[in-house]
Amino acid sequence: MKLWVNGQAIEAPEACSVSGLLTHLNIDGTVAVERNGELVRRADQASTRLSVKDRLEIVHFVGGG
Amino acid sequence: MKLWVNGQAIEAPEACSVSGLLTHLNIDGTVAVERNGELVRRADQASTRLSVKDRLEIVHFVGGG
Amino acid sequence: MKLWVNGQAIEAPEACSVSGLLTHLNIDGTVAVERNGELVRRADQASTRLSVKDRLEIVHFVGGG
Amino acid sequence: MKLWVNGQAIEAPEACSVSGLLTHLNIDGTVAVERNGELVRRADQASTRLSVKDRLEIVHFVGGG
Amino acid sequence: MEPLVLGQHQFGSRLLTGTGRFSSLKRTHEALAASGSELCTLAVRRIDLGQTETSALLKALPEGMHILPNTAGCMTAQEALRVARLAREALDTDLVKLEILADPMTLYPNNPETVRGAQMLIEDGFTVLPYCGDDPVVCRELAAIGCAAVMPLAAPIGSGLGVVNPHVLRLIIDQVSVPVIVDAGLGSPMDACQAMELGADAVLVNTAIAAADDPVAMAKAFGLAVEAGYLSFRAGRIPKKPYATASSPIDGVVEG
Amino acid sequence: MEPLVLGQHQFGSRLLTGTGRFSSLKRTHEALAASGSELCTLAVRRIDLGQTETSALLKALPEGMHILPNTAGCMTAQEALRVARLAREALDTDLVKLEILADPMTLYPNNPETVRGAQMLIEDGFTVLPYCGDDPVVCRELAAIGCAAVMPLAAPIGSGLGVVNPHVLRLIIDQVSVPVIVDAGLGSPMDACQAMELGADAVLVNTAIAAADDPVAMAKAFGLAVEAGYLSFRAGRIPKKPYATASSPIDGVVEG
Amino acid sequence: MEPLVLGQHQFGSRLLTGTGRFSSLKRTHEALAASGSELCTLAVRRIDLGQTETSALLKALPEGMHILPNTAGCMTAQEALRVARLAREALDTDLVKLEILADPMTLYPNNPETVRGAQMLIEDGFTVLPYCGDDPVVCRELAAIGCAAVMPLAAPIGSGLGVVNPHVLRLIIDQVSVPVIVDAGLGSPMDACQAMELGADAVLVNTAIAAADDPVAMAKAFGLAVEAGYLSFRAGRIPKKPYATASSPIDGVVEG
Amino acid sequence: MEPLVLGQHQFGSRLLTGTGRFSSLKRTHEALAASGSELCTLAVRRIDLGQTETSALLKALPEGMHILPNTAGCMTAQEALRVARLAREALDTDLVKLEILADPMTLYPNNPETVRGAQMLIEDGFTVLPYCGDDPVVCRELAAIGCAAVMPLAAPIGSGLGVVNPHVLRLIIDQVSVPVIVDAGLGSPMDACQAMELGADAVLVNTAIAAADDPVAMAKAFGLAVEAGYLSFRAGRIPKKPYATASSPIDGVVEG
Repeated sequence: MKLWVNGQAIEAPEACSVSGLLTHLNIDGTVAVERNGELVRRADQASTRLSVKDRLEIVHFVGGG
Repeated sequence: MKLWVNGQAIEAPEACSVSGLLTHLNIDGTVAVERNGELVRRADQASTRLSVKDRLEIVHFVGGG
Repeated sequence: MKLWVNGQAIEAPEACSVSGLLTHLNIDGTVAVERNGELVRRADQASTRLSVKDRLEIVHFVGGG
Repeated sequence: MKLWVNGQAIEAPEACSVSGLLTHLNIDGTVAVERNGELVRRADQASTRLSVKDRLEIVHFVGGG
Repeated sequence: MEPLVLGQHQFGSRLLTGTGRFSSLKRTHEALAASGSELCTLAVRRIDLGQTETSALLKALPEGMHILPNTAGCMTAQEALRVARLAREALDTDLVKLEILADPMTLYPNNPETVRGAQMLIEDGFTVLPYCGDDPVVCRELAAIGCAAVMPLAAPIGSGLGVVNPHVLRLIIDQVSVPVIVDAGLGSPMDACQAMELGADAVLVNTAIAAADDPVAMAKAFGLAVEAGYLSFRAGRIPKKPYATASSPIDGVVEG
Repeated sequence: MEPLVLGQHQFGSRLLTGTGRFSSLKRTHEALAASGSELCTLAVRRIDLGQTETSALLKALPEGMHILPNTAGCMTAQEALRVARLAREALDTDLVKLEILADPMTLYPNNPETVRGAQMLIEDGFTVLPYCGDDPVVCRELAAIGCAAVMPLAAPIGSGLGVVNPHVLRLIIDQVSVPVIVDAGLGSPMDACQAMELGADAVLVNTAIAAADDPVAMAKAFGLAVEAGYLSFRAGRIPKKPYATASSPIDGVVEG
Repeated sequence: MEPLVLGQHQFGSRLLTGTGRFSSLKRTHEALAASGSELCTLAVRRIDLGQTETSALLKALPEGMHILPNTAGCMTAQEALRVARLAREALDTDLVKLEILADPMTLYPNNPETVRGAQMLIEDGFTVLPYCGDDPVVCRELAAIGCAAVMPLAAPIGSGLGVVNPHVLRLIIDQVSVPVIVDAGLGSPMDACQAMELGADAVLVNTAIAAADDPVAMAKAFGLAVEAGYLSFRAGRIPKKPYATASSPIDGVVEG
Repeated sequence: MEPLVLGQHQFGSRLLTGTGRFSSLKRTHEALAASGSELCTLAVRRIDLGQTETSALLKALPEGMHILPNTAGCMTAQEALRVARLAREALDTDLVKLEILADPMTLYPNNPETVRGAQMLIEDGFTVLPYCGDDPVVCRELAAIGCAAVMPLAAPIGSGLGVVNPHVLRLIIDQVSVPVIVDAGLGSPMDACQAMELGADAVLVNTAIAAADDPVAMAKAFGLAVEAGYLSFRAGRIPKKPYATASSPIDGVVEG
C-alpha cells in the first residue's frame, strides 16, 4: 500500500504495523515516529496498524547545538 | 459638594463644571482632566457638569526622560 | 660644472650661486638647501658660490602626518 | 668592635669573620652578605675577617612579585 | 544634516533631550537651548493641589522646542494609553514616547507589553516612539506594526554606561526600516557619537546632561557629538587594521 | 574653548591635521578648511628634479593655517635635527613634530632616540612636539627636558584602532605638565571625542580624514567631535553605575 | 565543583557541548570526551530514507554522556512541543533545550514565543532549558513559569564574539533564581571563563569547539576554562583599580 | 603542554607565581601548591636584626618549586646588579627577574634603565627576565641583547585591570623571538587565559592570587586558565563574525 514517509511516497506491505514498516525500511536505530501528526509511543509501535495514505514522520538524532 | 481629585477629597461648588473646578482650584496652566476614568476633552470642559463623588484626575507636565 | 643634487649628477653653470642653481633648475617655491651637509641660510643663497662636485640637497614640503 | 650592619651600629667580637658575625647574630638561614659594598662569596665567609667600622649588608628573601 | 522624520513631523536636530533631574527650570532652559535639540520629553503627573503654578516647565522650554510626552510610570499598555490620551489632549500633539517598564529596579522595558501598547496607541491615532530592549526581533515587530521609530536602550536608564552592546545595536539598525533612536544609558558625548557612527538616526539624552556638573556645557557637547557622529557615519570611516600604515611618504627622504 | 598653547604659539582649534594620503590638493584644501584646524603637519622631502611646481601643497592650505613640519622618515636624532633645520629655514617656524621611528613595519616610535632628539632640537631653539609611545615615564621625561607638548600614540599609525589603552592615556594626562596631543591611530570622530574626554589637550588626525570616503565631511565631523570632547571633559560627566536610576519622577503617577 | 542541578538531574561538569558541525563522528567522540562534558545537545531530524545507519551519533557519544535534545528548526511553540515529544519518546529523557528562533538570518530567539513554548512543555512534563535573549525580564519570566534554567545568548549563534554584553549578563545572573547557562556565541575558552566569572552556572559550546582547527584540544581547553571560571567566581577576585599597588615590600631595600 | 624554556632552565607549568602580599606562609604554601607553578618570585631584603628566623619563606615553598629572585626596589641598573649578585650567591641560581621601576607611584618600569641593567646582568652571567613596558621596540631590544624572555606588563602592578592593550601585546608576541611572559596587572583567571590566547608563553601572577578572598582556590583557577589558554592558542580558534551561523542542520526539519 502507498504511504507518505517524511514527505516521500513509498510502497509498504498491506496492513503492516509501525514496527513492520521500520523493519521494511531497514531502520533499527533510535528513532521516533509520528503517524498522521500523532506521536506513536514505542510500546504501541508493534500494535499500531497503518492504513493507506497514512502520513508518517520518522526522526532520528543528528549533531546540533 | 464633595469630589475626589487626584486621590484627595475636596469640597467644590454644587454642580460646577470642569472649567469651574479648575478656576476654583486656581489651576490655569496646561493641564488635562479625567472624570471617572474618562478623558474630558478641552472643548467639553465648560459644559461638563460634575456630580457628587466624581473622581477626577488633573495632570500637568513635569521633567522626565 | 658637475654637481650632485639630491643624489643625481647634473650640469650647472660654472661658479653659480645657490640662488643661481635654483633659477637654473626652475625652482622657485618654498625650499631649503643643504650644501655638503651644511644648511645654507636663505640670506646666504645669493652669495654662496658652488664648487665642482658639491653635493646639494634641495627639499620642499609634501603631505605628511 | 663596632660594625655597621644593615644601617645599624652593633658590637661584634674583635676580628671575627663573616661566619662568626652570622653566628653572633643568630642568623643561620639562607642569606647573602656584602662587606663594604662588595659581595662576600659563601666559600669565603669563614675566612673573611672583619675590621672596625666595616659596613655590612645581610639580606634574605621575602615575599615579592 | 537631513531632517529627522518621525511620522508627519520633521526635526532639524538629531539630539532628543529629556527634562528630568535638572536642578532648576533655569538650568533646564539653558541646557536645552545649548543642546540645539528641537524635541524634548516630558512626563505626565498629577497636579499637587495647592500648587500655584502648573506645568511651569512648559514655559521654561526654549522657543521652537517640540514636546514628546512620555508614559513613564506606566506598567501596562492600558495605563499607557490613558496617559498618552491625557497628554495629547493637553498638548495637541500625536507624538508619544511609549515607555512601559518591567520593574522599578532595573527599569528594563517590558517588551511584550510595549508591543501591545504600541498597537493600541497606533490604533488610537498616535505617532508612537517606543522605548524598548536592544532586541532585534522586538524592534522589527515594533516597526512592522507601525511605530514611527524604535528607541532601543544603550544601557540601563541613568547608568551612564554608554553603548554596552554595539553589535546588537548595529544589527537592529541594519534590520529595522524606521528610524532608530538610541535611548537610555548614554553617559557622555563620546557615547552619543558612537551610537550615531553605528548608524543610529538620533539619540535621546537626559541624565547625562541634567546630572553633569555643568549641564549647559554638556548639552552643547552632546549636540556637537551627535552631529559629528551623523557626519562620520555618512563620510565612510577607514577600516580598522592591526598593523600600521605610513601617513608621510616613504620615499624622497633626505640622505647623507 | 580656551586656546591651545604650544610654546609661544596659540591656536583656536584643538584638532591638528595631517596632510598625507589625500587624493588631491583640492581635497586637502577643502578638508582642512572644513576641519577648522589651525595647525597642520607637512613632511620634508627631496625635490624631484624636473618637477615644475615645488611645495604646491603650501599654496593649497587654507588661509590662516599654521605649519608643523615633521621629521618623518628619520631614524636617528641626528637626521631629525638636520631635517628640522631645513624646515625651519624654509618655513620660518620653530615648531617641529619630532618623529623618530624604530622600524618601517610597526612604525612605532623609538622612544630613547626620541628623547635624545628632543634634547638636541630644544638646545637648537626649536619648539618640539615629539611623537612617542604611550609610556608615562617617557612622556614625563620629554616634558621634563622642555618639550612644548607630548604626542603619545593612540594606536599604530594609520591603523584606525582608536584609543587602544585609555588607562595609560589617562595616566599620562594626569602626570604630564605640558599639553598632551594624542597622535596616530584614531579612526573616527568618536575616538577623538574619547581622547578629549580622557583629558587630552588636542588630537592630531591624518589618515582617518584623508582616507575616508568623504574627507571633507569627515574633517568637519572630527572638528565637532574634538570640541564636544573638550567641553565634555570640563563639564564633568556623570559616573558610570551598574544599575538604573529613573529620569522621570517616581511619584505622582496617575491612578485608577 | 558542586554539581550542576537541572530539575531532577545532576551533572559533574558545567560545560555543556553541542554536537553540530564536527567533521566526523570520530572527532565528535574525541572532542566530547576531552571536554569532560556530561551533557550534550542533539537535533531531531527526519531520517533520510535509504540511509543505512540511523542515529549513528548516539553510538559515537562518550560513555556516561547524557543527552539534551533541542528543538532547533522550530519557529513556533506548537512545533517545538511536537519535536520535544518525539525526542522524549525516543530517548527516554524529559530534558529539552527549547529553541524557537525568530528568523533564519540573525538566529535570534523569538522571546515571546519561547515563553509560550516553555509553558506548553512544562505543562507536558518536560524539564525545559530555554535558549533566549539576554533580556532580564524575559529570563525572570522563564524562571517564574518553571523552567529548570535559562540559557541567554552571549552573542549570535556561531559568531564567536564572546560575551558582548557582560553588564546585562550579570544583571540576569543577579535576578534569576534558576541556573543561568550561557549559550551561543562563545568563541574561545577565555569567553567561557569570563561567563563563569560573571557568575554563570554553566556554558554551552558548540561551534567554538567543532569548528576549531583542533577540536579535541579546544574541547579540553574549554573544560579547563569553565572550571577556572567557576573557581574564580567563588574565590573572590581582587577589585580593579586605576593605579598600581606594589607586590614586593617597599621597605628594607639594600642601601649604599 | 610543552615545557617553558628560559635559558638553560625548563618548567612544566606556564604559570609563574609571586609570593608577596599573602596573609601567612601557610597560605603561600597552599596557594603555590594549588597553582601547579614551578617557578616563583622572591624579593631580596635586609634582615631585620633580632629577627629569629630568616628566609622562612624559602622553607614554606612547595617541593620542587624553583626560585626567581627579583630586583624589586631598585631604581638603577647598578643597584639591580648588586641585588642580583646577592641573590645568586645565596640561592645558587642564575635566574633573575630584573625590575627597575621609574617611580613609586605608577610602578611603571624604567625601560631605558632596564635595557642598561639587562646588559650588565647578562655580561655578568645571569639568565635575565626583565619586567618592561608593553613597548614592542623595547621588547625587541631586550631580546636582541640576550634576555632569556621579556616580561611586558598587562596593566599597572596590582591594578587587576587585565590585558589593557591586547593589540600591542599581540604585536610584541609576533615580533619577539624569546618567550613572552605577561607580568603585572592580571586580575582574574580570564585575564591569564586571554594573555595565553594572544600567544604569550607564560604569565606571572601575584596580587590576583595573594589578595583574593580564597587564594588557594584562586591559585588553582589560574593554573587551569593558563593551561586552557595555552591549548586554545594552539588549537586555532574560530574567527569572529558579526552575524550568526547555525550549529544545528538547516534541512530535514519535521513538517506538518
